[in-house]
Formats: sequence, C-alpha cells, structure tokens
Amino acid sequence: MSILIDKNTRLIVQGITGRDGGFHASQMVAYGTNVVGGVTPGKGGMKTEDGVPVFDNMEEAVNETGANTSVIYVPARFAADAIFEASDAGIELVVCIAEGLPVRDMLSVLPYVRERGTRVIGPNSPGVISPGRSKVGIMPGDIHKEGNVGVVSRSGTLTYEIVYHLTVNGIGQSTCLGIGGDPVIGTNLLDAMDLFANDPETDAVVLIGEIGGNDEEKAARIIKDGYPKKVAAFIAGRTAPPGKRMGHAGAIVTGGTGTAEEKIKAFADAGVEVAETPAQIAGIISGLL
Amino acid sequence: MSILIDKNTRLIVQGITGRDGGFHASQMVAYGTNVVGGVTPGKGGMKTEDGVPVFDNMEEAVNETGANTSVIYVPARFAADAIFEASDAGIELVVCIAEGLPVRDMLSVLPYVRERGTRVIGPNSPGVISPGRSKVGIMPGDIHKEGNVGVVSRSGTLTYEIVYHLTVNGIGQSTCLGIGGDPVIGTNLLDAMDLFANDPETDAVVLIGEIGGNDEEKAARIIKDGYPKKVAAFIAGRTAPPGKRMGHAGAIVTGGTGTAEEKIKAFADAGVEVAETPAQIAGIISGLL
Amino acid sequence: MKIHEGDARGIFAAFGLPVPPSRFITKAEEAGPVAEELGCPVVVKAQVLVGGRGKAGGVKLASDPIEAVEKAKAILGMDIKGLTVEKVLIAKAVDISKEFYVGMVVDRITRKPLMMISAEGGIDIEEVAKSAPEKILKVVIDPITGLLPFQTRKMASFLTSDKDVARQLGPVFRSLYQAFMEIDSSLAEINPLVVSPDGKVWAIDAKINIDDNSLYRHEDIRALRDDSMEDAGEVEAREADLSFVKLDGSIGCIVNGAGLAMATMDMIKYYGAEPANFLDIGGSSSPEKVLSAMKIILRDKNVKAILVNIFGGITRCDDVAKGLLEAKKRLGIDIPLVVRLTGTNEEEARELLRGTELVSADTMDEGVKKAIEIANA
Amino acid sequence: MKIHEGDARGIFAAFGLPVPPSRFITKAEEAGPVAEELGCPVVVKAQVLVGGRGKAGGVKLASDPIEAVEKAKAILGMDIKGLTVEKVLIAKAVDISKEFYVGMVVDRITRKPLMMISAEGGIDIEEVAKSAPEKILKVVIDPITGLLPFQTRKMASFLTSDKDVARQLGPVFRSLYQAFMEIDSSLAEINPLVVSPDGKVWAIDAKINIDDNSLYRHEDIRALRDDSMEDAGEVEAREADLSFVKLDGSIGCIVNGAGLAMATMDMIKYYGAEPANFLDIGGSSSPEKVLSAMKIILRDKNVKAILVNIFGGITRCDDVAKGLLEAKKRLGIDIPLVVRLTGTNEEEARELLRGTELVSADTMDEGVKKAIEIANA
Repeated sequence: MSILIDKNTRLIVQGITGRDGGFHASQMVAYGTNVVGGVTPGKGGMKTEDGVPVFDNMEEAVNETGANTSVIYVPARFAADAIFEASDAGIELVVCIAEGLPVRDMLSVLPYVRERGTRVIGPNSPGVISPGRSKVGIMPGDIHKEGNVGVVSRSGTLTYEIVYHLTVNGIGQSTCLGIGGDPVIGTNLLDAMDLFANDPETDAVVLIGEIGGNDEEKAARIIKDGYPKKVAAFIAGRTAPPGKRMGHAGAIVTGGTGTAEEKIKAFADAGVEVAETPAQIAGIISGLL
Repeated sequence: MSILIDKNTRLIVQGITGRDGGFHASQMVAYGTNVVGGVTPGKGGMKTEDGVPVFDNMEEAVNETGANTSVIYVPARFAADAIFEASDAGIELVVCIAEGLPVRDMLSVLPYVRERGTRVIGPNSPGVISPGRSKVGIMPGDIHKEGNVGVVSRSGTLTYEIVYHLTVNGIGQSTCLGIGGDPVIGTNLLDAMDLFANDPETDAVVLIGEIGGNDEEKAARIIKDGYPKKVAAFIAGRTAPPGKRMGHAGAIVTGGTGTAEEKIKAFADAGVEVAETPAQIAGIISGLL
Repeated sequence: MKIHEGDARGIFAAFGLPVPPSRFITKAEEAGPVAEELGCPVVVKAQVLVGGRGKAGGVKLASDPIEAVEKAKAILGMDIKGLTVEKVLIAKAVDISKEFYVGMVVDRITRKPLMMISAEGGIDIEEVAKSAPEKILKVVIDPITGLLPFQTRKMASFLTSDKDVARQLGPVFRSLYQAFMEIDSSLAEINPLVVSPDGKVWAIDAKINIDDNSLYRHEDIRALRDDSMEDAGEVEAREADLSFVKLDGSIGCIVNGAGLAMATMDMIKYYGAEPANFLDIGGSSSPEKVLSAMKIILRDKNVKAILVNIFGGITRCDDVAKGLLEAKKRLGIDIPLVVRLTGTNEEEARELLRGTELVSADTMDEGVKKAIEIANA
Repeated sequence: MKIHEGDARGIFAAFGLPVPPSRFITKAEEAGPVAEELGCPVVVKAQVLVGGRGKAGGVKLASDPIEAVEKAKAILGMDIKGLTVEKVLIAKAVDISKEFYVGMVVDRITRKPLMMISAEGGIDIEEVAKSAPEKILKVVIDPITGLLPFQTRKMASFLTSDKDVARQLGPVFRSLYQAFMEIDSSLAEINPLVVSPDGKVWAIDAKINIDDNSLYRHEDIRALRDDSMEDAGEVEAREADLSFVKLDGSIGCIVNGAGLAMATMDMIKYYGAEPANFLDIGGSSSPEKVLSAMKIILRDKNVKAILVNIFGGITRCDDVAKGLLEAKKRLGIDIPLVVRLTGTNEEEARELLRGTELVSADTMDEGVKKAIEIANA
C-alpha cells in the first residue's frame, strides 16, 4: 500500500493541452501513471501525442474513463473552477499543481469538496508520488525509490533535495506528498500524518515544514500524544526575517508566531529529531528504522 | 433503544421565554424530558417556573449544562439563526418546531449543520417522542405508549390521530417523528427510515406521507430493494386538487407529479399496504407483527 | 405567491436579463400610445395568473398602434379559466429564430437550487420531464458557490453550438440564478428564451413565484400581489392566517393541521361524498380563527353540512368550542355542524357544547359519516 | 500587498463603516485648507507602510489649520524605520471615551475567515493573543452564511454592555466582514474602533492587506500600490515575477523553489556566514528570469559571492545555465559565482558551463561551503 495513489489510480489531466499540462502528462505516462484522459474545454475529441484522449469537460471524461483522480495545470484564475468541476464529476482526489489561487477561492472550494467527498491536495503542490506505482505531479520521478518512508512537505524542490539524499542512501519511499505552500490548502500536514498513520507500508515519516502557521506545532503535539510511526523533521526558514513572505504565500512569520524556532522547539519537546541541513535527514531516518 | 432521543437527551429550549416555548417546556418537563436549560437573548440568569435555567446564548447554555439536543420555538424569521447557533455550539440534534421559514434559509442552514455534524428535524415539525423516555416537541404525550413501532410523518395532528389508534389497539411506539411539512427539511422520510432500520427496538414502521415531492416513491423503492422492518403507510391528499398548496408548504401537486395516486401505487408495487383511513393503520400493523 | 408576467419581467430586467420593454395597461385605448412608444410590432398579452392563456386567445401580435388597441380591446375583460382579464401587457415584439426553455426551482431531493434548460422553448417543462427527459438538462447549483463557470459552459453547449449565442447565455443563467435567490423565488422561468434572427438573446416571457414565507423581507414584491386573481375566500383566509382551498363538494371542513385536513377530505370522499374545502386553522388556534373559518365556509352556498375535526395538541379543544359557540351566535348559522374534538382540554370543550344542537362525534370516522348523512338528508 | 491607511479608510467608508473624513496631502501647506474643510481639531498622520509610526512621532493632533500645517511640516520627510514619509493624511479628529480592537484574518486551522475583537483598542493583537488571550474573542465566520446574528450579538456583548453602542457594532462587524471578503483581504483591522463621548462609534484607524494572488480581479486596488514603500530590488523582482527578500549578509542566493531557497539561507548561516537575500526564481524558469535575478542581486554592494542552487524538476538546468552565461556576458559580473545544478537536463547544463570560470559544486553542502570560502577570501 501507499497513500492517496497507487496502481488503481486512473488519472485525468485538467489543462492537458497547455504547456505545463502537456509536458507533465507525458512525463507521468512515461513514469507509468495510468493517465486515462485529459480535459480542455473546446478541445474534446483530440488525442495527445501519447494517445491520451481529450474531453471537453470532466463529467464526460469521468463517464468515459472511470477516472478517480485528477491533476490540475490550468492558470490560477481558472483553477478553482477546475476543482469544483472535478469534485462535481465525482473525482475522489484532486491534486492542484496550479499556484497563485486567491485564498478566497479556496474558502469556497473546501466546503464544496468536503460535502462531495473529494480530497484536494494543494493548491501550489508539486504533487504526489508513490514510487514505482504512480506519479501525479511535477516531481522528477527518477530520484525516488520504492520503500517504507513517507514524506510530507510544504515545499517542492526542498523535498526533491531531501528525497534525493534518502534514495542515495538506500532509503525508499512509500509516498511523497507535497501539500503546497499556500496558507489555505485542502490537505494539511496533520491530514497527511493521519493518512500515513493508517498505511501499513509506511514505517517512518519525514515532515518537511517551514515558517508560517502552526501546523508543525500541532503535529508535534500529535506525536507527543502517541503517533504510530517514527518521525524525522526539517524546518526551513530559520533565517527568515519576520513580516516578510518567503516565496510561498503561507511562509510568513507574523507577530512572532510561526517561527522556525517555535516549530523546532515543539518537535524537540516531542522527541522528534530535527535535521539542521537537508542531507542530515537520511542519517536520522537510518537511525530510526 | 429508540431513535434520536432517549433518557440521555439533555435538552435546551430555544425561545423558552416565549408563549409557545414556555408552555411546551413545562409540558416536556412534565413528561419527564430532561430539560436542562433554555435560551432567550437578554434573559440570561432567570429561571422558569419549573426551575429551568435561562441563558443568553447557546454557547453558554451548552457549556453550563452539557446539552446535546435543542428544540426551537422562536418566530420564523429568527429560526435559521437559532439553528446556526445551536449547531455552532455543538448541539447534535436540533428539532425545529418553528414554522414559516423561507426555503432559502434552509438552503444555507443544511450545508452548515452537515459540516458540523448536527442533525436537524424540521422546520415545521411537531417534534419527536420516544414514549416513556423523552419528548421533544408539541405532541400530546398521553396518547403515546412504549412499544416497537416507529412512526415517521410529514404531518402533525394526522400523526396524533394515527398514533392514538395504535395506542388504543395496544400497539406501542419506539419513536414517533414528525419530519415537518416544508419542501426542504433537515431529515426526510428516507433519513428517518435509515434510522429506524438500525434500531433493534423497532420492528415495524408506519410511514405517513402526503402529496408533494417524491420521497414516498423513493421510500417504496428502498422497501422493494429490501428494508429490514415491516412497513405500513398512509398517504394524505388523495382528493387534493393539483397546483394548490394544501396548508404545508411542501404539500402541492405540480405538473402531475407528487400525487397521492403515484405514491400509493409505488407502495403497492413494493408490497406495502396503504391504509385508506387513519384508523386502518392499527389493523395493518397488527397483521404485520 | 404568483405575480404577473409584467412584474416578473421588471424583476428580471433589474437583474440584467435581456427583457424587451413592456408596459401594463388596463384600458384598451392606452395600447396605442404605448405601442407607439415601444415601437411596433408589439405583443398584447393578457395578465392572468394561470397557465394556458395563449391557447385561450389571450396573447396576440399587433403590427401597429391601431391594431394594438383592437387586440387589447379583445383581450381585456376576456375570461380565462375563470379569471377575468383586467390588465394587459404591451411588450415590444421580437422575431424568433430559436426558442429555449430556462427555469429554476428548489430541488427537494438535493435540497439545492436546480436550473433546468431545454433547447425547445415554450414547453411545459414538467410534461417534457416525464415524456422526454433527455431533452432537459438539470443542473444542481450549490448555494455555497452559486452557478459555476463549468456549469454555464455545459448548459450553453447543451443549448447551442453557436458561440455568439453561447456567450450571451452565461450571463442569462447567472442573472436568473441571482434573481431566483435574492427574491426568494420558488419558481422562476423564462419560457421561451429566444434568439432573434440577428443572433441576440431575449427573454420574451417571464414567470416568477415567490416563497410566501419570505414575503416579510420583500415588501416591494408583496405589493405586487393581485387579489383579484384568487378566490375571495382564499384571500380572506390568508388575511385571517388560515390555509383554505375552495373545492366543489357539499361538506365543509374545519380541521387543525394540514395532514389531518387532507385526511378528512379523503375520508369524506372514501365514504362517498365530496368535501367543499380544505381548511386548516393551524396550531395555536384562538376562538377568533374558528369564527373566521366559519365565515369563509359560509360564503359557499353548496355547503350542506360542516364537519369540525380537531385533534388537540397545541390547539385547545375548549378554544375551538368557544369559537364555534361564538360563530353560532354571531353568524346565525343554519347549516348543521358535526363536531369531533379530541385531545387537549377535550372535557372542557364537551362541557361547553353540552346542550347545544351541535352534533358531536367521538371519532373522525363517525364525524365524517354523520356529516355525510346530514348533508344527504 | 499593503495599502496606505488613507486608502484603507476610503475602502472601509465605501462599505459603510463609520470613518471620519480625511484627505491625503503631500505638501505641508495643503494641510491648512484641508483642516479648514474637515473642521478642527484634525489628526496629522504619516502614511508609511510599517507599524509603530505613532511611537516614532508620525501621528500628531492639531487644533487649528495653522497647527495642522506645522505638524504636517514636521512629519513630511521624516524617516520611520527606514521609510521616508512622502504623504500625510489629515483626518477629522474624534474625541475618545472608549477604544476597541476589531480585526479580520483567514484562519489557517479552520480554513475560514476569523474575526478578532478586544475591548482594548490600539493594541498589538498578536502580542495580546499570546500574553492575555482571554482579552480577545475570536469568532470563526462561515463563508457559506457570512457573519450570523448570534455571532454579532455575542461579539457586541463581549465589548460593551451599553445597548446604544452595541446597536452600532452589529453593522460595523458586518461591514468589516463584507469588505474583507469582497476585496480579497488577507488582513483588515480597525485599531482602534472608538466610542466618542456622545456615544457614537468611529473607525479612526484602518489597515488592509490584500491577497496578492487576487489582484487580477481588483484593478482599482492594485492601483493603490505605493512602490516607494518597498526596497527597489523587491519592486524589480515583483515586476520580473520573482520572489525576493533583501537581507544583510554577503552571500547572494539564486534558488528554485521557496523551501529550498529558505533552506539554502539557513545552511549559509549554519556554516557560519550570512545570506544577502532570499530569491526564488520559481517553477518553469526561463534564462530571462535568471538574468533578472542576477541584476537584482548585483544592486547589493554587500554581496561577495553568489550561490546558484537549483534542483531541476520543472526548472531545466540547461535553461538556468544559459541564463547564467547570458548574465555573465551582459552584466560583466565580477563577483564569483558558485553553481550547483542537479536534476532535469543536468548533463546539458554541465556541458554549457564547462570551461567558464564559474565554480561548480555537486551538492548543496559543497556549494554553500565554497561560496562562504570565496566570500571570506
């Protein structure tokens, strides 16, 4: 098992005829993901170079292909509508790669999808990969390796950096999940921890946090109260100045809360070792397993 | 067991200092319902004649009393707010006796309460009674009798009429539930049937339907597909002219749908005997048990 | 509550729907200047709150102001399904190259607003929903979000492949939804929505029903009610806060609770007679309500007997008894009354009625049978 | 995006909040006629997008137009936390008998709008939230329904027992919520909301931050941006679609991805040096973006070495290499560049950079160490 995606994932790429959507659809096909279709309004009926059929809308795409998952590569201002449409069509998991969505859009997206039983990852997520089974997102597939460590992160490339060190050191991953760098996201650190807690194939979890918000502190609390998996953590932004947004819309220290220090302290209190550099994670995990 | 309410019900009466709220609070106390408090904004601190404490708001009332259920007797234009407040305060079951709520109010109430895990009965409901245990509503308590027949109804006094015949004929009730006569209600016929299906103390269910909507047809479908309890039905409105609202906002035949004939036929197809007069229900149930 | 087409057009226009201009008139000679002002041709449309006025001859085209006056004269005063035409709408006519149906209701199953569209206009949507459901697209709208872009795209492409028309449909759907919600509508229809030969979209008919329970927050809409379109008894009942529907039988009914009132009517029929009315005096009924109810029923000269069927809960039987005695005294009722009172304060009520000529019954069955017997006597 | 108090007051007033009238001025002598027009006393307030202007002497009361000019003269040109005061707001002064705090943010936990109020005005809400949380009432608002009557009742009674004041607070809460939502605000504060001695409620300060991602749908608000309030590098970065934050160290950084960019800064510090900036070139980066990034870093004369740290995913390493070569050529860079490129098209990139004087590194650790070494040399 893995979390969220596996060999049963039947994927629709929303925005498949766009530059990013097209490129990553091919990459996912190449990785072995079961890409069953794509959607671009007005382009229904064509096929991509990889032979993936394109539909005009999600309802049609789901009816024709039996898809259960979608990934979104449309421009920010159309992304909320793409999520609504996917959820309305019965998609169970929507991975929103699109970034730059207004927070207000997510405020209406979330109750809507919850009512319909759809889980959203992101927005501004690099995606999800269950190595050797399925990849739904933009991460380079070849740095991953099948294994028993779950990775959940608020970041994209920082995750690649850490996963790369894991793989190089022979530590494979069950699933790597980028939850996205926005302040309001469909699946947060704690939701992801829940998923890993219930996955028999995950023995340890790497939490990659950063400044802003208090989810890491809450995660530490959960671990302290008894979390069934081993945990190692990394927190980015120790040197970030307060009041400044560090790239991610959610990465900001305001009024002295959301600092790296607080998060690191919370993890230390919970007995979780926090790496000082990305490379150290591999060593910590080796020690835990 | 019974459904929805029992001896563990801890009830708050919203609008307890009003004429109806006050009268029925006393009636419920007299019946043995555990009325733990009442709410009227601005009247916090007083006590009713029965010694029930009054609070200014639901949050306070719930915090002080550990209430899990509320019943609403406020005027229609304040009723939606009362439901929101109850749900926000963590109440699990809200019984809305208030009638005359605009449908649009319910359109926003329902997703709100669903998200918070609150069940709403009504609006325009006579309430719920689990004879001998708890009564939350306006029905006369003394016509009921403990037993193993569930009653669910879109009506008030018609239910009393039918329950009266059951009781007189020695047939007791597990729970009698009036779902309300409005077109958009929190708990419909089908929801109620689900609840009775899972109640080991209910052996048969009386469905009291009426013209308007298609819930009775859907109920018949469910019974046909295998419903675990015996069922008898009554449908009011065989003589109702089309296009006219018969008292209840939801009791209207439009464009030939929602007729009593259709509903009776659906039940007949599902092997459910439909009484021709209210008094006949007792005989049908006797035959089933 | 139903409102006239002309008023519905006004509401739609205020929400930005493309409605051709129109004016109400009540005198035929006003049709001339109005037609002049709007520009001919115009449509002359009977304003009655009932369907089927077209077939009844209540809608006519006029190519010039003189013809408009003639047509208005023909339509004003016409009887359509028992309603007299007292108002006529003069509307600028639109040439039609295509007709659609667009309507909204609240869906009782999903408990959400529902938009229904069809590429065939001028239809009876409920009939088509039964006979050819594939011709209708139903879209459930979530009030959390309102109508979403993917939904308007889907609806537009269901109706047309013409991009220019599709572009005009999005705003039509959105405005209709917005109007529907903001005015607490229970039904809002554009039937038909048409495309004119120059490719423009027009709402040439408008129907809006309003949720009665919401009228307290829509003073302006409440003012649009036209009492002349209803049975006088029903108007009087509404003012007395009673639910009343006039029927054709001979047994008048006074009942507490809508379900019991329907069941009473059904039982009258079951025992071979016909009810004269549906009448629900509601929950906490006072003697005054009983008095009003009695007055309304007495308007109906077909009534041969009145059955009072009360199962007391909130309603107190003694209140009802007092009302009945008061009515007896004040209205000089000569029609026989059969009274069945059970429930709250039943004993007190029986005491009050003892010695009067009211016929009492212990059960609903008995009450119905006695009333029929008396009416047939 | 932050906007000036004066503009925030304008937005609040447009949503019906009780804001005393005010005018921007940029020259001291304009203060006279404005004070005359508004009526004295007036407050003269520095318009700088940073907190603590009051303590810095940027807010002064003036009892007549002459004094207003004097105070404006004193404040204009003042330096507050590194920002020069170029605009001043003249606002009609209000006597204060009571001060409240009312503010809104989006709560990351519940993922819903959150209103926070306190019966102490003029506070730093985040500090009070830590030190005396019982002084703050937090109310989560559901965007499905908006602020509900039971919530406004609760909030009003948390702030006051005065019924006249409470009656004015409901509309204040509702208007603030409405403004917050409609303009896609990420922070909206009235601090303080005051009660004047005659019992009237006034919003005498206003702070609004806007969600940058929403600006495409708020042209009017985007126009309120004041570039003079930001570091020139940050303004340039925004125009080039880069995320950049100026810091005080000597190691410039060019990184793809915000998390990796922070981790790079942290590692520089970990190995004993200080980063000169945060810079994320984003996802699908073109050579042009690398060029812009380089230009922005070169503005900073403290920079002794530049570290390029790329983990290719969407970002192609060869694109970055091309940008670096282009920058070398066009900008005549004399600061040493340490380059670490891993991931998509890594080989091609290495090929492109072979034979240049760029220092290459295989890992992030190595890159950081080399950059520090060079900077310290």
